[in-house]
Amino acid sequence: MTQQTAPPVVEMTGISVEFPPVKALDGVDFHLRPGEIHALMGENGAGKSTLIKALTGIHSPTEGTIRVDGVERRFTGPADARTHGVSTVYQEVNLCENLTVAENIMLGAEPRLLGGLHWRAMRREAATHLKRMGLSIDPASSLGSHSLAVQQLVAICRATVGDCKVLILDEPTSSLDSDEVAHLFTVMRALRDDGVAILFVSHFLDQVYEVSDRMTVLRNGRLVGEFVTADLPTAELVQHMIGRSMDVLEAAEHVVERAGRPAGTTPLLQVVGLGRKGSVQPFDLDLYQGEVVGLAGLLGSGRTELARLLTGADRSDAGQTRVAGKVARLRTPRAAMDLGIAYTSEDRKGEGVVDGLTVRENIVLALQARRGWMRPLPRKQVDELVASYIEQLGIRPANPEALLRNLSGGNQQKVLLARWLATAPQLLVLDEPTRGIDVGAKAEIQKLVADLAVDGMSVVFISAELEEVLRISHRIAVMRDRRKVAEIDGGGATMDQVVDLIAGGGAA
Amino acid sequence: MTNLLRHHLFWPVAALVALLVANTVASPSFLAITVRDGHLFGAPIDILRTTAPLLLVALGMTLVIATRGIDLSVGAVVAVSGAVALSYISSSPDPDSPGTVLTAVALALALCLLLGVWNGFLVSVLGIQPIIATLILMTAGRGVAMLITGGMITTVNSGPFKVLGSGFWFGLPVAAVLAFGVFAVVAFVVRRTALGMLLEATGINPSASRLSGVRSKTLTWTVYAASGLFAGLAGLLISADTMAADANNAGLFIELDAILAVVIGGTALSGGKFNLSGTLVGALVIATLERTVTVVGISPLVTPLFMALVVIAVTLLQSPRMRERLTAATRRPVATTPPEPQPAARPDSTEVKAR
Amino acid sequence: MTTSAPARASRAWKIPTRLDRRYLPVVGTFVVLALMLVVGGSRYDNFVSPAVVSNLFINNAHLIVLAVGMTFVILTGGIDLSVGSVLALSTVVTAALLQAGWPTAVVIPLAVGAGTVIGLAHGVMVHYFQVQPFVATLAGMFFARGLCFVIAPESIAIDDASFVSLASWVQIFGGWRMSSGVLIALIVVGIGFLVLHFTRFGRTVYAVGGGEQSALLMGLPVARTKVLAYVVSGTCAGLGGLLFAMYSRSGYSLTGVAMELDAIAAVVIGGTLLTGGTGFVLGSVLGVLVLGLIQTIITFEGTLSSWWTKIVIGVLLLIFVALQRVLSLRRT
Amino acid sequence: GNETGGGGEPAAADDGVITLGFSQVGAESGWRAANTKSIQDTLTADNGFDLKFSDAQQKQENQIQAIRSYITQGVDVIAFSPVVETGWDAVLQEAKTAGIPVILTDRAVDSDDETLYESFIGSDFVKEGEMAGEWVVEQYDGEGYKAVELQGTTGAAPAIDRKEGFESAIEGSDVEIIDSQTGNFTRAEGKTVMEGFLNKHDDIDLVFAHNDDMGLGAIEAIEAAGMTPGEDIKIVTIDAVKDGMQALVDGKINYIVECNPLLGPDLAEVAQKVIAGEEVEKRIVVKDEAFDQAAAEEALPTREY
Ligand SMILES: Nc1ncnc2c1ncn2[C@@H]1O[C@H](COP(=O)(O)OP(=O)(O)OP(=O)(O)O)[C@@H](O)[C@H]1O
Ligand SMILES: Nc1ncnc2c1ncn2[C@@H]1O[C@H](COP(=O)(O)OP(=O)(O)OP(=O)(O)O)[C@@H](O)[C@H]1O
Ligand SMILES: [Mg+2]
Ligand SMILES: [Mg+2]
Repeated sequence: MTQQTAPPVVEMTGISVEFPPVKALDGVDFHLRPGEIHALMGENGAGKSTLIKALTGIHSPTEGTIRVDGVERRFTGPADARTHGVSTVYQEVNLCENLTVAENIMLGAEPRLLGGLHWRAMRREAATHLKRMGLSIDPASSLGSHSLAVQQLVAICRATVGDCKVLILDEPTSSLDSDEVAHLFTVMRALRDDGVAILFVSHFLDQVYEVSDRMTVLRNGRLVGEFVTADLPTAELVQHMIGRSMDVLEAAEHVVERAGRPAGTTPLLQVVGLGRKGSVQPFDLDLYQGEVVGLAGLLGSGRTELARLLTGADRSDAGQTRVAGKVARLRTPRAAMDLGIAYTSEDRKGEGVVDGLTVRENIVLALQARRGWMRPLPRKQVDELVASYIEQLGIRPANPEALLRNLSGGNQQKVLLARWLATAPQLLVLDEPTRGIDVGAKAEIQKLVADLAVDGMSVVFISAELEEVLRISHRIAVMRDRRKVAEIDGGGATMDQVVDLIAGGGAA
Repeated sequence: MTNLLRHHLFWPVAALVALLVANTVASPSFLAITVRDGHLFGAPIDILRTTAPLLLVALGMTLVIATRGIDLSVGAVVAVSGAVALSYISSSPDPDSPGTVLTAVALALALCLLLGVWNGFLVSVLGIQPIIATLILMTAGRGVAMLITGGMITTVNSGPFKVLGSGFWFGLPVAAVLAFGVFAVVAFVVRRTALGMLLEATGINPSASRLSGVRSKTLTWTVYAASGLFAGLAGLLISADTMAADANNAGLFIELDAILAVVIGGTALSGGKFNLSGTLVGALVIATLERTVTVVGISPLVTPLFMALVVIAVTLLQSPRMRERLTAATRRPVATTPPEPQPAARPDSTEVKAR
Repeated sequence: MTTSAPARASRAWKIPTRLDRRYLPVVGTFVVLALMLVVGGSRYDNFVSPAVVSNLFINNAHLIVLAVGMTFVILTGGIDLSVGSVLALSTVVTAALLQAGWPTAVVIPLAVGAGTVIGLAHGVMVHYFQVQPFVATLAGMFFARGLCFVIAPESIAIDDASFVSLASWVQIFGGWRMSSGVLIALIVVGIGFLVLHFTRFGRTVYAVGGGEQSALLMGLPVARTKVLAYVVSGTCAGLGGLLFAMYSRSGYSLTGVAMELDAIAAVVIGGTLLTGGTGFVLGSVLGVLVLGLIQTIITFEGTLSSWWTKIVIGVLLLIFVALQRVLSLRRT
Repeated sequence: GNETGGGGEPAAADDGVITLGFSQVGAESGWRAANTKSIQDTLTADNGFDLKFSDAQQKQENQIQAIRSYITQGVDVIAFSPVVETGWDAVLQEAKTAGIPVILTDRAVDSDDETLYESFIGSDFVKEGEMAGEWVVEQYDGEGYKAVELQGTTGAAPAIDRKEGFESAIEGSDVEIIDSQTGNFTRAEGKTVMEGFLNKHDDIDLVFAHNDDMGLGAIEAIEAAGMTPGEDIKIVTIDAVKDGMQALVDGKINYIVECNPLLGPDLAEVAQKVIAGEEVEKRIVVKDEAFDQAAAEEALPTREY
């Protein structure tokens, strides 16, 4: 399928991008041919997003040339790139929540009537685009009312509107579940067959192998090489990415002690009939100390909502919560925190990072908030804490004073995780904690979660990646249609069993 | 050179220096400070004294702005404060007793704190947009001040109160000592405790802060209360300056001056990172600018035009775009070393299993 | 797994689309406005009469135009503090040029154009130099006011025949009166509405307010839109000045002091968020009417001293904002 | 009576009570407050008036609106102190059409059509400036006095007129204005501007302030600079509010030209005459006195404002 002979539609040579003092890209070459799906691989902070931004004119390279269709170009920005057929979906969802879905998709290529916008036609066209992506949401609804995953799909819809020669997808699948991913891949293949060149970034190696024809690997801002996917074994790819051999790669399979939960003791958290109108149907849930409970479900099945009720991020309007046997009212995140319950939101940009603060400040934020403003953490302690997390999670740049907004997406996620780990909670609710995190770090985080559980922390783990949930959980609660439909033991569960439950075939 | 140019206070300080130079050119003895009766005298001392109320108001404003808010009511609070204090003193049988004055001051400050709390309530509890929430008090507050004074200018003769306006401590004007002292204490508290960081977090991303357990509402409430209190103190200084409470004109447009001071000092109105030293310089720039208009002898007809040009010049020079230009012009070539060392130990594990 | 799509679909469509949440603040404003009319009508004779309502529009035509322009700027997440001064400048330019004998047909575009130019300068400062809108337009405010003084510190009467005849055009139908100013203002509102809702520029204004970075990454023309928003506001301020000159038949350098606050208040009362991205022109018009109505109530009350006037305005504003807040909060 | 029906014809004062709608500029100064008080205290029910009062907050549009509203309410007489001199033709024409007589107080309107209003009661700002200037010339001509001027709010009619009057009066003498800056009619700004003057010049002999408040501010500045106001630097102001008179008595101010805010009685008289159909003078200049120290001592005890 790959047209080896076709001249590249995008040809980048010797690209360097600097954010003094960091050199994010150093003399990188990159070629993208029409009719191929090209994966761009690398660890968090390797420079993938930067390369994309250099291409589309958001960052201007200090060196190097960019040719599109054989013509040397420096785009002035995404708008300019788009008019030359280069459409991009950036790493964070970059859409306008205040506009409708239809507008988000069609704005810039909107159908017109008498010189003005033709709203009806716009909605109609948007609906067809949505359908192609397998989404059946109301185009007239406002984007903000949809979950992040839906927004991500809408962003992809937007990129495919109009005629694009080059489609760039920076981690489009990070919050999609397998269903949506499959759909997306169908769309991508169809586009490829129409001759569109697709650049694809993902940290899911299986996805990369499934869909890409060729890959370029970056490490530390430098080019490692370009490979044909079929010819590159996974192990070698990982070695290229992280720069060392994988001898020590242990199967992450058994990171979790699968010993059954300590029976008989009172649950750390006991929830009875907790629910909220319009969000989650009342559910029961018990959480024991040292236990990892996974939440499985489809996109929009209500996992996030459930997590938010557990942690006081949203107020419940029914039911009761007991923490360590005592009735607790989790009306605010703060109240939950005081009881040792922590929550990392899936919405990294909106509810996670405080992007104008430094890495150090972001890490100590929750801890400091709990201590109150009058008792500042001693500087020395802060520095030690921060340094240890930077090392433990491999946050890069390893500079505590870097502004968070200048970190790569994956590294931001790590900082968030560090923020919550620093508070040493009794119960940690992780909503998509591995979103956008590279393979190495992901395994590290899984291991960390397992270790924490061994040390007695309870964890609620939500991930779009079912396999991850299966691997890590002692117990899995399955959600469907905003209802908790089943609870199964993680040890014995198989993939098929869970998938069955999720889709509604199993016992409800 | 580059570092100096890039420093966030470079342009505000440069503006201040330029203004002082302009003044000295127009009036060579401008910078001269003389000692009389053990007190310092001279234009720079005058400027310190006139900066005092503005500095206090700008201090509160900086904190409010850090949380993404704005406080338009400070001018009205200034008026209320003066009106309350002077009305109390003038109606008391013994305006010259320190007790009377202390009571008056306490009364005024308590009321202003209350007004600040009111603003905070509207913003943080009712969730009204700050500009409108404080607009309410901006309008009504001045009415209250006028109600207290009956629309007339209340004048008092009270020795202890006059100290606030024209007394000296340590050779320096009391107003300046007070304002700079309060400023220093607040700056110290904000930066030495975690308050500053929590305020910034609230201003940058309120929902993330909430989820991190920051008591954003309480913080927001606190800064408005503080702003009210500082404005109240400023009101006392202003009324003590002329020993008169002018409900109509005291603190008129001081909110704009304060916001301008904050912005000149490099704090963004969009909230988040704030910069108290910048605010200090900003307040000095504005007070000096006002003095410059007189000393250089700019006709009142062109004064606003002159002010506009200075503000435009300072803000343009300070703008990110200009900074880039300037630093680009002076930048040394960047070292081509790799960004940072590899993290020491990196567990080489991955999940490569197919689904 | 194919079951999931239809299942999801049914859920998505089930959510009742009674009243879009976005309209709630505007509806809230409208309800409170109606409430105020009813209360006023029961309290004062003659309050709810065609004459009073017509006057509400006639007296506030200029403010309506300002509010329309301000809506554009605030929707992009900016603010324009200069409108009061630019309005004054426009009245002064109009009056001074007419006094100098220039023909009306030349003076009008010049007066409006002065606003446009200042708006353009704001746009350039805000976008290209990344000066904060508050400061850029504050400087613009001083600048325009300064220019007024330079042109003419004292007030200038307008007695140019053609201008006066234009200004005094009034249409009367059964107690209702419509002046040329109101007509122009309504046309501006109409244009503002159409532009915001039926042009790409208009939608981009919303997009920029929703997230400038996002809009940029979506490939929308952010620069042009932002600059243009200030140009629109400046032009509206110029036009507002023209209307004010028609209304007062004079030009005066101290006109419109703090009028920007009225305009901002009107826009915000009308349900537009200062952070940008949400709001409607029609809401802003309602906001102006609310402010005008407060003023009318003050006049009808007839016994308020100067200070009680201020206090009552504040209290009415408070009641208003709180009510509107309560009404638009009852959503989920 | 308190007729509110229909607008149109003014309800004649058949019950003997005159309904008078008064639109005040605002409450920007103590002078204005005294002016308002005088009107409110005079036009009482006891005196046969039903006063409708509104404060325009220094906005012409509010004032026009108030006048329109008075027309709709059908008051007997409209009186107002215009915010600005120009721009009243349209609304005054409306009042005229409705048959409601209009009386101006304090400030004039600039209109070619004098029939739009019945009478204008108020001081002559130019004259005030002249009186101040004449006194200065009379006292200090020949001594080469250097004067500084504290102007009122830029663009405001009293500021423009008083400046003009003062300048014309000192023309030909050797009194020289070496600097002039606005103090916005307030004490605080009067003080800061005076401080600036004192930094800049060391040969100031005289301060001419457009109102007492700025003069009082200047006194503070002069005292703070270690000089004696009234002696080292002479001070001449306009207004004659109580605080100013006190300073004059204390010798800190040398001369004050009165600007009388007590327009209530005059207004009441004119309104009654107009309703009764009597002829009134188009221009009633309120008698402004001028005070030196001796006169002030005499007047101070009975000073109302
Ligand atoms: N605006 C910026 N200012 C400063 N440094 C930046 C900026 N943007 C990126 N960097 C730095 O450039 C490097 C490359 O970042 P980039 O976002 O390209 O990584 P990435 O490969 O996309 O990683 P991820 O997988 O986490 O998304 C990082 O070290 C990052 O800190
Ligand atoms: N395909 C869809 N059609 C309609 N609405 C959807 C769809 N997917 C998600 N939603 C919306 O998403 C929200 C629920 O998502 P939520 O985040 O709670 O679920 P989740 O199980 O956590 O899924 P996610 O994997 O996105 O985190 C609801 O507002 C729902 O209306
Ligand atoms: Mg990236
Ligand atoms: Mg979720």
